[in-house]
Amino acid sequence: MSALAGLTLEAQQGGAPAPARKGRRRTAYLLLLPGALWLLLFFVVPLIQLAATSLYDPSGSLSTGYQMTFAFENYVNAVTAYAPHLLRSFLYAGIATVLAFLLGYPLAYAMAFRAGRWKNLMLLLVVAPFFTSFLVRTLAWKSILADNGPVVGILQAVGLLAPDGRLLATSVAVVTGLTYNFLPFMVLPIYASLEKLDPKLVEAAGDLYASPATAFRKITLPLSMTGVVAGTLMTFIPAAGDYVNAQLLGTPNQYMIGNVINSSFLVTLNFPLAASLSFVLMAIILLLVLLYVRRVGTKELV
Amino acid sequence: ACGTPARQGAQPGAAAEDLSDTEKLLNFSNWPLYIDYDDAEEGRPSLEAFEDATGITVTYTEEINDNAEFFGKVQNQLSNGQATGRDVVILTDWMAARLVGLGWLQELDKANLPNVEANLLDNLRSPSWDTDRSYSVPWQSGMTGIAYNAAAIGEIRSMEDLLTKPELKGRVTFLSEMQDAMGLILLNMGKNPGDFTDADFEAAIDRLQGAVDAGQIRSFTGNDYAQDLVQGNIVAAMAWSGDVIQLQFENPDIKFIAPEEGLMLWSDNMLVPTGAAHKKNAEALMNHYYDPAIAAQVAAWVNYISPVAGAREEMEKIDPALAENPLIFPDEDFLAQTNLFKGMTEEEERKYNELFQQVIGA
Amino acid sequence: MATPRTAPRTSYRARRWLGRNLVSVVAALVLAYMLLPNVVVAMLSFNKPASRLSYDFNEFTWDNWLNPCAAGDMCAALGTSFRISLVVTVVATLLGTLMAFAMVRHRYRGQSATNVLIYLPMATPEVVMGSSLLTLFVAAGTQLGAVTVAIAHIMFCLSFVVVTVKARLAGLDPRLEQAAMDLYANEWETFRRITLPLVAPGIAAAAMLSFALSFDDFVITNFNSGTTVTFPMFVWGSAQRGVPPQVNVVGTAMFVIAVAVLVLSQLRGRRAPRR
Amino acid sequence: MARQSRQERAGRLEGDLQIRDVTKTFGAHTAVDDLTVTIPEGSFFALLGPSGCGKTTTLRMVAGLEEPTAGEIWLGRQDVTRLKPYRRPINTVFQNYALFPHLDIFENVAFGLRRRGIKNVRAQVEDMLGLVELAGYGDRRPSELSGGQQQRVALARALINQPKVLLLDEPLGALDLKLRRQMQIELKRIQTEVGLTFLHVTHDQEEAMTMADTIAVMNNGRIEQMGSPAELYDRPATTFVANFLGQCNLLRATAAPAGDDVALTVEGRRWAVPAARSSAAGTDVWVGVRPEKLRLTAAAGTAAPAAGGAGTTGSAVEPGVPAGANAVEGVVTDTSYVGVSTQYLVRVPWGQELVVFEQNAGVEGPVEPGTDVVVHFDGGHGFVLDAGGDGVRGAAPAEATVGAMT
Amino acid sequence: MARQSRQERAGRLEGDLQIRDVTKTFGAHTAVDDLTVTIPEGSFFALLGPSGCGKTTTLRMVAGLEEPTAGEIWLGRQDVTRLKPYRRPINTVFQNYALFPHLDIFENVAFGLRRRGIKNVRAQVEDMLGLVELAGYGDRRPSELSGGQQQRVALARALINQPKVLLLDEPLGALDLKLRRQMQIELKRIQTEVGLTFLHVTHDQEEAMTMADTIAVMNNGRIEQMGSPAELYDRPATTFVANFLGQCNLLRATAAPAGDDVALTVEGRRWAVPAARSSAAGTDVWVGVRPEKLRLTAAAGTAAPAAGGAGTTGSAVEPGVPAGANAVEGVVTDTSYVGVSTQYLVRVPWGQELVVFEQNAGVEGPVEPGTDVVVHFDGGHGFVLDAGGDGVRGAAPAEATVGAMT
Ligand SMILES: Nc1ncnc2c1ncn2[C@@H]1O[C@H](COP(=O)(O)OP(=O)(O)OP(=O)(O)O)[C@@H](O)[C@H]1O
Ligand SMILES: Nc1ncnc2c1ncn2[C@@H]1O[C@H](COP(=O)(O)OP(=O)(O)OP(=O)(O)O)[C@@H](O)[C@H]1O
Ligand SMILES: NCCCCNCCCN
Ligand SMILES: [Mg+2]
Ligand SMILES: [Mg+2]
Repeated sequence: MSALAGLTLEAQQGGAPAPARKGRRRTAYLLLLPGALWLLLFFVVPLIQLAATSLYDPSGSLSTGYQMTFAFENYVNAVTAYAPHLLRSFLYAGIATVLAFLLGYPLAYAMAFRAGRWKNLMLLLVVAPFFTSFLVRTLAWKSILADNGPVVGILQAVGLLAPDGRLLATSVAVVTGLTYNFLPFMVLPIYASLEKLDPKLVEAAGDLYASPATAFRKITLPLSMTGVVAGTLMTFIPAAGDYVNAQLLGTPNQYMIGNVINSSFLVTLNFPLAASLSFVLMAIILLLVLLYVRRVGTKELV
Repeated sequence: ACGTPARQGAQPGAAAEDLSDTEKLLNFSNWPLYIDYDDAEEGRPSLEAFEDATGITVTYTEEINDNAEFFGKVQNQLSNGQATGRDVVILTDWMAARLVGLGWLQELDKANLPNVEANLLDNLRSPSWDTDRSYSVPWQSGMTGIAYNAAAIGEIRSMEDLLTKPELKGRVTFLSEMQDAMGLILLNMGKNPGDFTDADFEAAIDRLQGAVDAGQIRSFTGNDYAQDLVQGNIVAAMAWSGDVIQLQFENPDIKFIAPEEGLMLWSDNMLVPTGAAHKKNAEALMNHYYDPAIAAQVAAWVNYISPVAGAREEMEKIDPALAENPLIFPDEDFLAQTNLFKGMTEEEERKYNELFQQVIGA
Repeated sequence: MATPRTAPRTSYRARRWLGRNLVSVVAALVLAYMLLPNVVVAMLSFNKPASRLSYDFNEFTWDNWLNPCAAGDMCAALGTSFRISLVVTVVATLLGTLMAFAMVRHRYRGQSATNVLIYLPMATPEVVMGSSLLTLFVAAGTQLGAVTVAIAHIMFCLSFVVVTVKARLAGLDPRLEQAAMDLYANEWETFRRITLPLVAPGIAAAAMLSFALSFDDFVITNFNSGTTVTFPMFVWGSAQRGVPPQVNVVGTAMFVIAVAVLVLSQLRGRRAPRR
Repeated sequence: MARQSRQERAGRLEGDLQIRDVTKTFGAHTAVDDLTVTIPEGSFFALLGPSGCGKTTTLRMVAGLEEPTAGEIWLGRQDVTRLKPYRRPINTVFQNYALFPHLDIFENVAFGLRRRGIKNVRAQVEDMLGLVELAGYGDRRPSELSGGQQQRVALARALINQPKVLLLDEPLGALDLKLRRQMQIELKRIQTEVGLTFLHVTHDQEEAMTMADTIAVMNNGRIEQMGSPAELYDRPATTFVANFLGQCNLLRATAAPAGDDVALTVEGRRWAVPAARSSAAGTDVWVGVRPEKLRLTAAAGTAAPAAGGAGTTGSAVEPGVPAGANAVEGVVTDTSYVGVSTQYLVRVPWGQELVVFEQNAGVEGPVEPGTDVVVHFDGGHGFVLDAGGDGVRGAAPAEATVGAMT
Repeated sequence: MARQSRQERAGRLEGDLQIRDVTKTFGAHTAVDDLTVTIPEGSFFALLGPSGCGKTTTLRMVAGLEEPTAGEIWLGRQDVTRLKPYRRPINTVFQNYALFPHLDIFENVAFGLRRRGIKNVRAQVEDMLGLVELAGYGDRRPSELSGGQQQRVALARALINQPKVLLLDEPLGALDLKLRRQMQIELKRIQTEVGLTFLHVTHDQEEAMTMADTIAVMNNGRIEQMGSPAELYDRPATTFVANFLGQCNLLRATAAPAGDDVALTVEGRRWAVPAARSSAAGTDVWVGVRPEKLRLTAAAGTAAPAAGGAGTTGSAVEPGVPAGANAVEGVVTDTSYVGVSTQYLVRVPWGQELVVFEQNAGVEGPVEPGTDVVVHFDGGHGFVLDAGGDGVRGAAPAEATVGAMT
């Protein structure tokens, strides 16, 4: 199960590969072949196809077909028409990521250093909800946050919410849902990196006149940074592309770019628009990730 | 990849091999709240009657929530000439027209539809997109208006209320179907949904955008507004007539009104998509539902306008009060205040949909 | 004199206790947040709803647990999901494990390209993956259905498997394998008796993860399922017309089963040393 | 009032580290058991003992990383028992160093200064790196240094804070033998140079003996004996100390007072040890003698020459055995050459094997196994302990038979 | 033809392990450099050398885990150079043991037998566990054993296969001093009992000396010297060996032949060493002498008595210095007591410090630092090496000055 905790992080460990023997290289390719082929065929090729689609004539339709016209203006049109959705996606994803970090770090920390024999149980409880369909859980949020549900009632009673205020169908609900949905992906890598941290280092910092807060800031946090980076990426990326939370817990004013891509593909059948928005989304994500990773200085990851 | 070819079916009406004679099966996709349903028995009496009479087993799926959404779901198979797994689907006129145009429907054998031939109301016999009803048989007609929860909000009378009333802010849903939503807004702006200009439409879009931006509208829904209305998450909704009358059984405070500005009228059709392997069984089903007694039975539950002549007479036997309900059996005067959305060219349809889409953001 | 002194002392003690246990308290709250929906789902699984459209707790009943398949096609969808997830788990675990072995144990040209190939899918939003695959299937004229869903799931599970197994493998001391060779085990025996058992927990974790990801996937499935209805698709569809309470039975049962399986494997692992 | 008297007591001991009646229990287990010890300012104090005896726990309490269950810890006039670690003028060199892997060497060393808000640290850090002979290594990461170098960084990182007390928890445990000996010299040099109090934990007795002014041998959470290395080695107070500190031959004997001596009967042989070197009260005793204090002489009637540099002149029963020496005859069962010296095992008539070291100072060849010899030693080198109760303690478990270890 | 002659050569050496002209390069780095050595059947052969000198690489080639870049490895009459590891009658005890964590002790030990298809393993495994004193531990997991016990399992796991050659790669490196000494005895006992060829890698010179019949000192992929422990210690062939194996005082001198002796001039002092103990051809030489071979005598005019057990009778220039001894005056700068012996540093007039060991055999107190003394030794204990070229090698880096290490 700790292997599961390491699931999102690890990779950078590498470990010195055994020296190549004759013929081993061929074995390597044989081992790689099926998986790599699968990814090439069903991930890379589709992306290329999608790239092509993004340049189709925007006036194409089912009955007329879609012509490749290298319509780069699709990108311009998509961005201008859906800039608010793009912005909102990254805003919500950003807030959700920060919240998930603020919530996830203490949980991961407690699991790594405070849980003692409860450690495995806690890990279990973080992982187990994966098995209850996230749609079911998100629908549960819908009823938890419902206008005449318990949370709203309590908040109204204590005056934190206006008598006619509500949670469902607000940004708060959407961000709550996003945070909730991706929290495990934040907790697990941070936990994995904290697990590896030698508590002696924190003691050493205390011994060298660092107060607990300073020791955390100077030692614990920097040393768990690989986990934090992995966790934030594992939260931010899917959150930025998500549409289910906005759709179930929000209103059109909360819709994110994922909603647009989804409905362009599946409802309005505007494939060029959907494709170009997909690429804009990916490009921005990659850009942000690169900036972030460079800023935080964890080169190993990307 | 140099583009994707047009998806028009090679020969309109191309039929799959009909397995009806050997497989007594039928896959029937419908909207929620669109067939008689006995809560106590947890069964659908009219459908059971059909199964008993024909020995055909019906797989009934309430999977259609919105025309466009459903189309999006099946268009891949249809455009590739593949079976969708559905033998009968129920879609609204304009969507049925699109399918006819694409050649994705199977031509019906009139010989198998004596009841339809006999009982189909005259005014429905020859729509512009399927002039001799070769591909479609009406299921029900209905109206788009306003539903609200009278216990939660004072009286609602108009689209104006829906668009602007502060008490409704964030507690009202609109329909995600462009014809429904824009039709009512055009009416609200004094335009005729059956005949308007691009400028009219754009003005209406702006009005809608304003309401969205103000946070007035909670969401754009398909048939799923019903749930939110019953659960109390919303207090008013753009809604379809029959649904609301059914919801009243759950909650008597829920009311359907014709907005002061007018109602939209539409009808839904039974269609057999290409690739469906049980056309003859489908035709048997269509014929079954054109038995006036069955039609009345359905109408008594769903409260939509039945396209079957003689249903009203049968209804008298079931529930005389319903036979007088103008939402189920509208008279000429009532129909006069209803409106049809105009038939659009493909070009117009794309343009209006795109504008609408940008407002609803999905 | 004693009274005014004890009062601040208690509050000091309380503050001190809180200061020491703040992290644990916060962690407990966060855990509660993470489990709250599951609690609601579990409660609703015992609900007899007032009507088809209602989702509020109305009346306690065992019915949903006794008749889990009474809810339309839910059980069929569940079966479809299980079948797909099992296939996905087997194929993705197999292919991913092979890749992980190649990447950790071998040197070859194009290592960084392989790495990108592994990480990029994890950095791609699901809508993009789902839609691009759909574009491909449409262009290729592939019939959408369980097969295309499985293809898609295997694709995105692969990366997770590779990363998980790689971690385990990288932590494996190569000397153990050398020791086995030294002790007369040939390559195959070394793999079977040493490498595989030692990497097995990683592979098991990867398989479990694949199953969970596949079973739970909605977005990518929604794009590529055609008329096939998986459990999440069923939930999504039924969400539009009233979720049958049996859905909550399934959600709760899956949670309980997962916990039970994990607890059992833990206990077994702990007992294993004694032969 | 109680407070007053405590401060008075403390007043007498400027800068000394005092551990007073300290007990530490973990659950049911008592790791440190009512320990009281004063470590004089400026001394090099070694804490020696088997694994698990409570050394680390003691150090951690001094550092403030663990709170005593009972008792107090004073530093000079200050009770530091409940002071947070970061408020104590005490620093620690951790086993395995605990260097911060994400900071370079410079920042590792500067860490403590920065925490205390000291601004211009460069010069001080450079000086300190010079002291530990790592000038120029400032911008490396810990992982880029060898074990010995890391060790010195850990030392520098602690020393730079000029603590009153430096705690060293097996700082050399992870180094290999050669490097370890070298670091010992280094450490001792630095201690002499900076003159602060070192409290050094080790389980390597040779290390403790070469480096410390005072050694305390701990066992089961208590101190068995404390004193200078020579005192402990020459006059161990218990069999545990005798065996733990170096090797030792222990023989069962009956004792009787005889003037300035204690007369001993060892399997019928009459031996004597000065009464001053006996701590036994009863008649049942252990006679102890270190292997290097034993001499080998060829047995009468054997042609083999006396081995070792112990060529003595004097009359004796056996030729070559000095008069008055405690002697026993035996046969050499094993001879092993270790360069500096040769180690012999000699089986005496009652089956026990004695260990004898002979420094390889002469050119004579080693005594071959099988040679009959007389083993003898000057009574002034022996010591006598009570044999009441617990038998022989402190020998390594697998050889917990009475007697010799190689 | 070449094959024929090779087989002939092999025929002469039944069961010996021969490494012939073996070279191993990793990229540009030569780890093992044209190594040739024959390890006689049944011997205990130790490979000694600093870290990175190629010991492990050599072992791995013998085990078949690495393929030589050039050269051959023969086992008796068989060329095993390209044989897979699992086809060689050779087993390895790995550093850190490499026990299979998922198998219990029994299965770990039985592993090799099972792989060779042997059916009834129980009795054999039980026997072997008995031999390493682990009877009854069969159903534990490796993680449930202590370091020393794990070590013995690793040994049992290899031994049970009755290999022709057992390779041991620093098998004791991870153990603490006490346990290590104990395991050394154990290992030696087992080797004597089972009588097979042990090829033992270590960087602990004391370990190599106590255990091995033959020691090869490796440096930079080559063997510097090979011989019995006594030979290597007494007559090192290079300064590297002199310094690597134990401690050594090396003094610069000019040499001239003088009959059976070599006449040496050390900073003006006239010394002599038997010609047989010189390997120097030129006049520029090193004179080497081990610390335990040096004697301290109080300088003329000083009251301090001679220290150590070196009480000699004989006329000399200085009182107490034997005639003909090589002597130099100096002053004691450091005295350290290590129990068994006392180590002195003596600074001689030209500044070099000599190390002197005196076994603490007598009751005389140690010579205090500051005392003027004469250091002297018998010429027969010295040795002379060529000083051409490379200076002093083999001393630990931080002390690479000529002379003493403590
Ligand atoms: N946090 C703890 N919880 C429970 N028991 C502990 C704890 N710390 C130490 N102990 C126990 O206290 C005893 C003393 O431990 P300590 O670490 O002080 O030994 P040590 O003398 O340093 O041994 P070593 O030489 O192996 O480092 C041991 O039995 C140990 O198991
Ligand atoms: N697989 C390898 N690739 C590259 N260089 C290697 C490899 N294995 C060993 N070397 C290099 O070869 C040299 C000899 O290594 P080897 O492991 O034989 O040393 P060693 O004598 O066993 O040292 P130690 O005492 O530290 O174990 C070293 O410089 C090492 O860095
Ligand atoms: N509950 C049945 C609703 C049927 C709605 N049909 C679509 C109407 C589109 N204007
Ligand atoms: Mg310790
Ligand atoms: Mg090595």
